[in-house]
Amino acid sequence: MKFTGDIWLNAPRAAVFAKLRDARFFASCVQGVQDLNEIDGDHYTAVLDTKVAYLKFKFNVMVEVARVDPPREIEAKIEGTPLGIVGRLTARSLTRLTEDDGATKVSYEIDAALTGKLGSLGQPVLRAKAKEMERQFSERMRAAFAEPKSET
Amino acid sequence: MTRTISFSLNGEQVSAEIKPHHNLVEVLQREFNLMGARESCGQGMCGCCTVLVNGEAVSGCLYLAAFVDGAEVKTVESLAEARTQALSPVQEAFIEAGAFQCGYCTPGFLLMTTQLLDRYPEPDEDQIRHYLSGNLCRCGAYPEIVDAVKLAARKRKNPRPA
Amino acid sequence: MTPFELLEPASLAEAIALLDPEDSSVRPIAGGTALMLMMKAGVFRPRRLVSLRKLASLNSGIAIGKNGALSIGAMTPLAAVERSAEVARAAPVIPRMMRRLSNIRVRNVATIGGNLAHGDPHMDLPPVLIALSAEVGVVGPDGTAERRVAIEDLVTGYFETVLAKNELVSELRIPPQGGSRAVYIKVTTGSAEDWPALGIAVALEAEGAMVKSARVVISAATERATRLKGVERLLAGTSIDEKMLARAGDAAADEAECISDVRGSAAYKRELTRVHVGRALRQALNS
Amino acid sequence: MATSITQGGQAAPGAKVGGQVGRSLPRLEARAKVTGRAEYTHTMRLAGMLHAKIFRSTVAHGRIKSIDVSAAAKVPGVYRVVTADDVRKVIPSPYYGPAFHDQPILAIDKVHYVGEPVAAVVAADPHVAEEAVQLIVANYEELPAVFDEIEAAHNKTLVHEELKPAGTFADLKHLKGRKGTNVALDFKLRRGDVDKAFAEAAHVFEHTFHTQKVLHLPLEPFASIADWNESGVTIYSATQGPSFVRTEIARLLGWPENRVRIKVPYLGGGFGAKLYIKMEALATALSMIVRRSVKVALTMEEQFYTITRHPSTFRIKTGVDATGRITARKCEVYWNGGAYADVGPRVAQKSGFTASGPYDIDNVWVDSYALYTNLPPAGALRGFGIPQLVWGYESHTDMIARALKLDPIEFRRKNLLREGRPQATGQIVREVQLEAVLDRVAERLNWGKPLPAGTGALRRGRGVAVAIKAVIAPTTSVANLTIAGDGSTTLYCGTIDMGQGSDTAMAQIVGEVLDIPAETVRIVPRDTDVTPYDMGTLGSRSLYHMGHAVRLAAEEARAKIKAMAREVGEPEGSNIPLPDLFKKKFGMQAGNIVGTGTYKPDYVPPDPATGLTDNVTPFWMCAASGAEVEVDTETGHVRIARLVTAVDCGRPVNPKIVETQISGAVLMHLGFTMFETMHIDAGQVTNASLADYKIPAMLDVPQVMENEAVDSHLASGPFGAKGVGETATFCVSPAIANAIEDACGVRLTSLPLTPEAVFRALRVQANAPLEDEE
Repeated sequence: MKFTGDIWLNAPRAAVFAKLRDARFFASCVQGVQDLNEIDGDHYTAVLDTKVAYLKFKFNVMVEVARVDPPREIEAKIEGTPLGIVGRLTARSLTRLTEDDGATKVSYEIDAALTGKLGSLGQPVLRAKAKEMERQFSERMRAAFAEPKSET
Repeated sequence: MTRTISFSLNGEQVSAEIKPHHNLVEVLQREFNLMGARESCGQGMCGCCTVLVNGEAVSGCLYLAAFVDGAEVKTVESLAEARTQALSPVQEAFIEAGAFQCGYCTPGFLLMTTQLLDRYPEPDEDQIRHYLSGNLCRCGAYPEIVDAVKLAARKRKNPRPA
Repeated sequence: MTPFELLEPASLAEAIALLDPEDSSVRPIAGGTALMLMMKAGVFRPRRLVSLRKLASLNSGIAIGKNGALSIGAMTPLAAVERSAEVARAAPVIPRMMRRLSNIRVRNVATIGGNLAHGDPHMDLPPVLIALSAEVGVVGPDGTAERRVAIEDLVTGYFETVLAKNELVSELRIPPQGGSRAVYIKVTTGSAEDWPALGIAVALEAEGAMVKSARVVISAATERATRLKGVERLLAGTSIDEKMLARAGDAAADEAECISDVRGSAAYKRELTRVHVGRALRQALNS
Repeated sequence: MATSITQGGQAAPGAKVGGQVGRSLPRLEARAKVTGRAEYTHTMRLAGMLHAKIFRSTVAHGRIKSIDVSAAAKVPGVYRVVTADDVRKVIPSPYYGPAFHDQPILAIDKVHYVGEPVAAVVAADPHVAEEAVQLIVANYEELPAVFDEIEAAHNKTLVHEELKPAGTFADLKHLKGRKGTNVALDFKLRRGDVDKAFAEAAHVFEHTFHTQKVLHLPLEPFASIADWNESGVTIYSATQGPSFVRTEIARLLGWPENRVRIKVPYLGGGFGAKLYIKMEALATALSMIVRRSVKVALTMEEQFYTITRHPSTFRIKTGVDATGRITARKCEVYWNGGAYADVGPRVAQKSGFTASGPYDIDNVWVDSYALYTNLPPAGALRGFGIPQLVWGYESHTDMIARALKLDPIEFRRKNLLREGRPQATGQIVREVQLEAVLDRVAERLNWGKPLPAGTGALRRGRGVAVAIKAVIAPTTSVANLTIAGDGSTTLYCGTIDMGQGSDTAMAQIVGEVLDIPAETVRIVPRDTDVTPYDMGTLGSRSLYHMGHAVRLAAEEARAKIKAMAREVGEPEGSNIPLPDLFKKKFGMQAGNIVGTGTYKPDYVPPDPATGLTDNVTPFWMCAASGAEVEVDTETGHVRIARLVTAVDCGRPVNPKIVETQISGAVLMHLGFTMFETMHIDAGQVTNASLADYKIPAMLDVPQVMENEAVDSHLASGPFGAKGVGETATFCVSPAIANAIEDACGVRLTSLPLTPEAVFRALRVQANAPLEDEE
């Protein structure tokens, strides 16, 4: 499953980059993240609690910041093990920041794969879920950088 | 959380100790040694686990055993005449038409065909195909099954003198 | 499947009291065909299931009102709806559609209320009911007060509905159809008995080729059954000819938010939509 | 009711003596199957038996860092949680496989595909075992994975660090200990000089074809029950090859074969899935560990992680001279074998013999590679690779005919192998009715008359295909037969009746030899303590190989009857009823006559360098199919209006069963042709259920289906018969693809022929390719 998108933020690139590197801020933009725990500057664990209707999925998540090229790119590896169901979520994300006229475009590419019981459960369902999370993420990001006079 | 259910099974009043998460097929197999209804796809798609509950065909693998409490349950084992074990016209027709190979799906097809003929004694090809479209046969005996249904309809119409 | 508590209350109030507005591991169970799949796959591990089978008030059967409106009790099995003479008279599209809805065993067990409350986008029933402007009655903890929800507003996403965890569908109501003609096209891309890759339901009120009003619904290819309102507006008050059918198909293809899955890519489903909206309209017009 | 039975007293009223071969006798086990009483392993239970559920890998390729079973072990009711470490304590070298000893009972150190068994939970209640499995946590260090067969052939990503041939097959010996490769077999065939012939050809055509990953999907999923103790092990199993299972389990345990007993009830379908070791080794290991009988019964979903058909890539190049004769053909075939070789190397080799098709071609080059990838393993599926090859060469052949504006049937006829001509391997072709099957299909399709092209968006077309297969050789079958003092006859043979009707056919052969009604012959349930060796029920070999063994056993018994009659002083030609004969000999109803038969056909292994031999197979199978289709050019949907198949199965022993074998094989392959496909994402099968992996059902059966066995008699066959289980599978896919091109001008080179694939091709043809979204 591939997800790509752009988020425009009304802030200079360096500021956006700094925020994105702040794990607590980043986690606060992702729906359902709990118990964020920093192992070192590049490794984090967390619990991701998500649900589709009455179906609940809880993942132990491990995030590794694989490559950082400030203030242009962040590459991360995410691995999740669901609790109580055999499966595995693996994802690689590449975030690129470009600045244009004082605003910053955050372009992301996420390549995610689900294996085990989850993988055969219905990709469309989880894709729909991921899209919802993606929407929320960009909303929260925009909210964080929103200026009194917001963009259209 | 064990509970006792009582129901009529192939004409006999029975009861069983079950748990709420047990499905009908496993209870028929475990408690009553009836193996004719068998789980294959586990999703109600294949029909191998067909059982009649209160005269309606259901997928036993998707049916909570708790729900047959007080009901009338029939399995493929009831099709042959109880005393003489004489085969029903549908069973005979399946044999004569060569309407099965490995036989795993056969009990489901037999029960569905019996239902079909109870409802439509002289079904046309389209009715047969639609009625049986939810039963799968990986051996691909479908053409022979259609023949068998037609043959069974004739047999039921003109029963052999005893 | 993992163990759970199964309760079989005899009254609606009792049933609703046993449901828990906060706990998604407590669910009502009707026929159970869809819920069993979730449980067997291990993605739903209920703590408690509340069976609705013994609730007389949801078992009101099928009735036709003086004005021709149909009401169907939530616990009515799909097969009973399929075989009902009243339904066949009031909305012949329903028994026609039912014939290819899942299989007979499922139709014997699955109920109208359960089917709608399950919120699976691949179901055949919701798009047809949306086209027929149907609604459900919903009962909740405040007892007698019943709220009404149009089928088109019921489902919000995959398995998600506007129902609270302690609300139940009590009844399906289909308004009198007048001169409206309805058609449902189920498109499968695997075997014939596959779930639909696309469902198109159309209800058309027309005099000759002149359309008074149209309801056009897409399902299965989209995240939920959705009215294509742009297409409906385009059709209203126009005279349908081949050109208009093509325009309607194009408009539908533009409007539909198709998604990819094992049954086909979004791009392909969009093209199927383009073709089948036209075909459904033509069928409705000629029926 | 009077019958003319002279031997035994069990004949059903009305049963006829004589003419047993050629009778459309209903299956002997029919009553058991229609009453629901037929026994299958999946529903079998032993007293005190435990159930095992499997924890499977979620990584396509990875090193196992840890497996935490503590939470699972704590679940009330869990008897034991088992990993490879436990297995190795009872079976030190727990690797199995028919071609390579590459597959561990539970993953050791590494996992090689998503779905591979890593641990097992044993409990009295299967629900408890299933729940506990969800609580096992494994950690992996992920390794690069390879999924595509072409990539696997050239890539540096290795599935196995070192190859471990089983030693059974001579042509794999050179791969022993080989490192740095994913190639599990490289079969070569070199005949004439293809390069020269291509240079001289008037036309050269080259195409590439693909087949997808599909599943056998027997409705009875895999199941085995093992009951082990120090003196021996009894395994009840849904297997097509009890003799192989016995040998392999004995090897794993370091025991003589006579301490291993395999019992096989009826099989709920097999189609090649239930061959070699499947659940038997795991069940045995678990039974050894917990010292109770243990059942391993898979769910439908788990079948998708166990054995599949090979996906393949087939590059084919053909030279044609100015007169329309094929002068050269070069075939490069890549078989995607998945993580464990299973019987893949045999599939690659045996199908390689006929990769160039049923044509008389002087210059042939075949390279056939069995490749390891990080996907669920692939094995034999009803056709042993032939349907994948026919898909390629018969699509290709049609494309050539179209390009040269030749009638597709005429072009084929002109090039067909004729009696007495050498096949690509060099073996002289005899007794194969290639022309007849093609002619019959052409006739049934009214080939001589034009087909109306259709109206509006609906376009009609028709196509044909023809194919050949060399039956699997050299293989051994043994049969025993006893006649009791009352004259009743019992047959002991290891052929597994998984629905193909072999019990009935074998009884007919016995009946034919002994002149008794086939329905009076009892076939003993398969039990390796009782039923003698048989290589396996596979590759359409049983009727020929076991059929001969049974014939020989019956003939020996017949000779002994005659000898006994002489011994007791009966005159020559005496018709003394058997019970009387026994009484005369033994003084009472006592004694036995025992006949035995062993059959193994001759075989000359192909030269390793050239693949040539003058005896590669005891007989050739052949078939042709024809399809008439209607394509909805607005949606890509294809309706099969007519599907015709003609096969050469020699003389049908049981015409009715032959007919059902043909139509069943056609319908199974209709699924593989039109829609069946395993969707895989990052190694994960994403449609591992019958909800999302659809197989043909009643409404998918073409309105008109015609099947026929052409007049044929195989002189070397038992009563003229050939095997027929696979024959009708060969040609379905290309016949339909050829018809689609005839209808609407688009050529599909990958299976399945889904509406979307047809639609996309139509759009490409219209110069408006469908753009993907997102």
